Amino acid sequence: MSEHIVPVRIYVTIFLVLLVGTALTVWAAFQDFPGPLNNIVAMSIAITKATFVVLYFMHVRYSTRLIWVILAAALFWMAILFAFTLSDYWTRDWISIGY
Amino acid sequence: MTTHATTANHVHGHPALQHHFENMEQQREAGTLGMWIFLVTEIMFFGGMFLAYTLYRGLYPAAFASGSNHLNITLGAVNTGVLILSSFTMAMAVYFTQVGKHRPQVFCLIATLILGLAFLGIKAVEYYDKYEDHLIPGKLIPGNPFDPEVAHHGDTDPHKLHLLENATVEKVEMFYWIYFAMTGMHAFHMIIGAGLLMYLIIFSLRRRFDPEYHSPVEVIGLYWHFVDIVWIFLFPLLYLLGRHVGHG
Amino acid sequence: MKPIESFEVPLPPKVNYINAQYGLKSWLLTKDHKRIALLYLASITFFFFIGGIYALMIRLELLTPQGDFLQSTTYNKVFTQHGIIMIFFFLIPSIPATLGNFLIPMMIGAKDLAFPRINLLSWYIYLLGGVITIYALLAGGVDTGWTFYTPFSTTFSNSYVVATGLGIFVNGFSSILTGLNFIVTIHTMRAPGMTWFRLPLFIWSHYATSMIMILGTPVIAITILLLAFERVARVGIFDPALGGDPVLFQHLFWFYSHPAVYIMILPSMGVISELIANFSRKNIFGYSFVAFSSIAIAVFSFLVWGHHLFVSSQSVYAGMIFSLLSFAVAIPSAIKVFNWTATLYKSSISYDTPMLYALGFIGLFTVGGMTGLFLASLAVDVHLSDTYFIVAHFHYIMVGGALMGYLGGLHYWWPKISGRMYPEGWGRFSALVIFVGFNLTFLPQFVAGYLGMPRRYHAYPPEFQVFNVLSSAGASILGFGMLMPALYFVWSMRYGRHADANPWHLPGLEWRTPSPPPTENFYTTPIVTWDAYEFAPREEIEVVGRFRHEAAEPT
Amino acid sequence: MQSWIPLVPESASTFSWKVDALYFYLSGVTLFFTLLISAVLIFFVIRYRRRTPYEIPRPVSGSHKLETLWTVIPFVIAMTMFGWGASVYFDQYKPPENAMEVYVVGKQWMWKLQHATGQREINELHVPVGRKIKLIMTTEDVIHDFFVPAFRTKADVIPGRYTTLWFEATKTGRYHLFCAEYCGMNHSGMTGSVIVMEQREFDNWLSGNVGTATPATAGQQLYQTLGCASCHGANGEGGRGPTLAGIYGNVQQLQNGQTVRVDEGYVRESITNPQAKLVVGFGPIMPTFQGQVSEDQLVQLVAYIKSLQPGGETRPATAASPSPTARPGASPTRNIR
Repeated sequence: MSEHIVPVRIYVTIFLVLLVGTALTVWAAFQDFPGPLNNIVAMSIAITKATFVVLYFMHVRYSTRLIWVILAAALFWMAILFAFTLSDYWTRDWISIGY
Repeated sequence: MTTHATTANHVHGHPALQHHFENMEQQREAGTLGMWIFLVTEIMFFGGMFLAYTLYRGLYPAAFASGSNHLNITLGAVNTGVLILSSFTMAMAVYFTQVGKHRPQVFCLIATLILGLAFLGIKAVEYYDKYEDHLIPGKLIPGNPFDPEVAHHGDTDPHKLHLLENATVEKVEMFYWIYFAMTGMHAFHMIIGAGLLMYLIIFSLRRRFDPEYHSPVEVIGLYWHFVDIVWIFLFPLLYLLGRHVGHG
Repeated sequence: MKPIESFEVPLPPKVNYINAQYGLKSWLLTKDHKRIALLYLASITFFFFIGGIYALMIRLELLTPQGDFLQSTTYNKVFTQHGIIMIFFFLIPSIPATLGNFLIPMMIGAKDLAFPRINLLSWYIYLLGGVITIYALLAGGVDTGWTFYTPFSTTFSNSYVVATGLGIFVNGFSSILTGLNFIVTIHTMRAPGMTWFRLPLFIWSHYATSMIMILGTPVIAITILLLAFERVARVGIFDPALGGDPVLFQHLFWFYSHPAVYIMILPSMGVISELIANFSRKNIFGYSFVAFSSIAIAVFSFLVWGHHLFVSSQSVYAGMIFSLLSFAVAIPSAIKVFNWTATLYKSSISYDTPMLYALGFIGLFTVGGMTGLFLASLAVDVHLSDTYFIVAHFHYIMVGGALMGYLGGLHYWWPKISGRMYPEGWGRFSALVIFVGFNLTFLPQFVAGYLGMPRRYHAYPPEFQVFNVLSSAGASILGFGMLMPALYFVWSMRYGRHADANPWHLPGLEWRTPSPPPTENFYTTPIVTWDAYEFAPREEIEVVGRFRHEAAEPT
Repeated sequence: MQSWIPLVPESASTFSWKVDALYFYLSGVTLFFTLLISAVLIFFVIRYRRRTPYEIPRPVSGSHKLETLWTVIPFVIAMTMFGWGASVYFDQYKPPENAMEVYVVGKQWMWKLQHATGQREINELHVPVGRKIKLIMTTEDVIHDFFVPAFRTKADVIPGRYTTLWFEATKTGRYHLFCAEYCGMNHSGMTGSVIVMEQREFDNWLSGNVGTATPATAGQQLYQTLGCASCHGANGEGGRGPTLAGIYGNVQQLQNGQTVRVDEGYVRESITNPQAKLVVGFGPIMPTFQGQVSEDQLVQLVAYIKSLQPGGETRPATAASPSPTARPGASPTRNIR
């Protein structure tokens, strides 16, 4: 399997997308969206930007399945770390064992 | 994925081929895979800090917003732009190596290095501002403990800490500790990245990389992009969330 | 059927990896995975005996209920340092960095690990971490327990917490680099024909171990780093006085440290799979189940850390989830034990030393694993946590499991590593002594634990003395048993009988090259046409007999 | 009852037999499988020993049927263990209503305990048999752990917050109290006794030991000294903070839209970190008392606020010690001992 050479056009596009994303997220930060929407918008933009970097700058789009698996594993383990730790904090108040 | 040439004869003995690999393809594959696995460890490393951030932001939202609002959003945004641009030049450096264009390759590497250093410079300015405002948490800097001046209602002095409702100075200190831990660790990775770029530039000037052998450029590129991604998350988490509360 | 001797391979070579180069420099700058394995072997043995001395001091102190042999501060340092040295500097690198380092490339038919320089670097990093830790111990020691619970470690301890933490932090990178190297090697360096399901189970278990090293170690690294900053700079993520939560530290600590138990036991399980199959000359029963159970253990091991926090004011509901998942992790372990046992059915079992260790392992690991269920069970764990039951349980896993596997593997591959045979009679005798001594040491502790004797106690109520005396008696037998292999291995390097390439008459790739192997392991890249543990010879196996003289043709 | 070498500690609480039963079940399963595996191993090792140096046994392929069998059976057994363990655990950790409360403050390396009726004890806890006892615990320094093997229960004591532990003793006697979480130099000296007495003896003991004010009374004095009443007046005077009379046990609406149940932990947090959860309608004006009041004093303030009835009356101290026969506070000068 020989490597895929990503055309310059794509790199430039991604670069511009990232800049626009940055501007967008700064703008969105000053808007008062209802509820937790501010956080959701900011995180969605960050995840989108990161996805573009990973897929194109880091060539994952053109990589073997193994790289996808490795990346998925890393995210999965991050999710474990977060979900299980936070599950403790979320449910501590459900039954008053103190605190 | 791992079907290699079956013979031990190296048909094309590239000078950069190490003795224990069968061919350049296997060597390149190993290098890339190795870097990806290293990046997994990096994700988990930062993961611990992101977890602490998430937890305490959930517990002390007002204090975190107060601390966040004190950060310099302009410098933060400019730095984000600088880092994205450096990521772009890094990607282009890989591209030019792949197609064998030597001069643009060197140029892109140098540009990446300069942008990386610019990022660190701006970061240093920000750190210095925090130092002036006595916002370095704990006794991280001996003799200059965390002791910001709290602004009273109506006071707009940007050097004073503007506490939102429900925020305490103590919890703002927690925000700044997490801020310094995360950005500090990120900056540390940038410094390592800058060192790696210098190595690339030197070897690139000696024309060590060509379309057949450019694993180092590619692999260090991956690392550089990863550091960029970390910042893509740090910027909104540290600088932006809670901004709307302060401005209403 | 032909006798296995027919695939007897090459004569002892004149040039092998040991005598290829001479001089200290040729060892300290080597990139040969086999030499690095020996460097590791020497260093972990050193740390093992330091940890062992601490263990003997603990057992001496606990002979009597009063704290009369050591002062309490000294005792606290002794058990802390016993834990830190044994866990971070012996058990975690033990099998992977020595046997794994030596054998993974040979078993998959590669010339070396994918990154030989990183391999050497990882040894130097290990050494640096070790030196920093030893410095901390000599400078005054550390008394936080190996668990470093906050806020004791951040605020209240007066010992060398930061230096020790730094040592462990540095050492962690050695572990990460080893794991990284193994994963890349197993993915990219397999010889032609060596498909995933032809891999020896030793490789599978090391792959699973490496996964844990990669995913877990960074978390302990950042945790220790934050802890050190907290102590030095008085900032507080974990300090309740500064708004932090000490239980967060426990979460982050056990996110790594529970899977770390599997870093210790999984490679040992790999060794045992090799021993059971090879010394009974039978292919392992349910190969794919044993292989995937390793991966399952690696994954599940990350889902259960909360069972260390059942009494730590963790949410009752989180406790239940963690308990449920902890029971789940028992299943793959049970699968392994049953498959090993089934492998022996209608086999041809030899009584060589490695097999004695393997049989001992199965028994002890069964006890260790089953007593783990007591601790996964919420209500019983409430009573048992922080008692000697815990101490007994994890020693059954770590000594009865990990160490038994390590010693068994060391005996098994010793001819390949050194080119000499160890004395078989002494080997069997020491295996027996270790087995008896071990059980005498730790069985009484289960009882003492359920009776309520808390761990990390320097003095204890007199009714527990009978168990502690038994335990200390066992420990002295165990210590004596451990000395024997150390002595006869060294002895055999000079005086042992020369081993031929395949002293046990086995089909694995590592036995199809001379003992000790040449620097690049094989004279030509082998082409694998057989499954792991394929004893009954198919015609392909005979190809191997010729491979020293001529390159095998691609199929 | 005790054999030469005891296998279980004394049983002295309502949990003891439950935990022991589960323990025996687990031990039985463990013994069964260990003996089974050992017996099979020994049998195979003898029966299939190598008889000639070059013999090669016939290879076998695995069996999915067997694999399924020995996956499912352990799984089922494990789930019974889980279910049983979880249900007992839930009992152990769910604090009961109407329990007699004792405040526990751990510090390196001693246990300080105080009864709701004011008696203080160090490293000893006297409790009546057959009554639910709830410990409200915290520590001044590091993490400790309150462990009574005879009761088969323990819980960590965490700085900066309250944890609770409850039990009901079933047998009189003197039982070990251990600190089970390593806490530094004299960890093994942080031990004591729990003394379970008949109710009448306990009442005698109580009456013989009154010397200090009840935590609630002490808390009341502290409340005055610290000037809390200027904002949190007993009947709403002051008005800058919520009225505290009758607040304990209620659910309060918070400014951020959430609600909170006023328990010991919340009262404590509101003293040490007043801005954390503000009741709706009140500004963030209360200063923190972190560092100004000790853990002991915090306990007293909490006890006082718990004792406040709507209308500003202090609940009588007997309310916290609900036994009809108890006569706490009676004859404070008489010492029967």
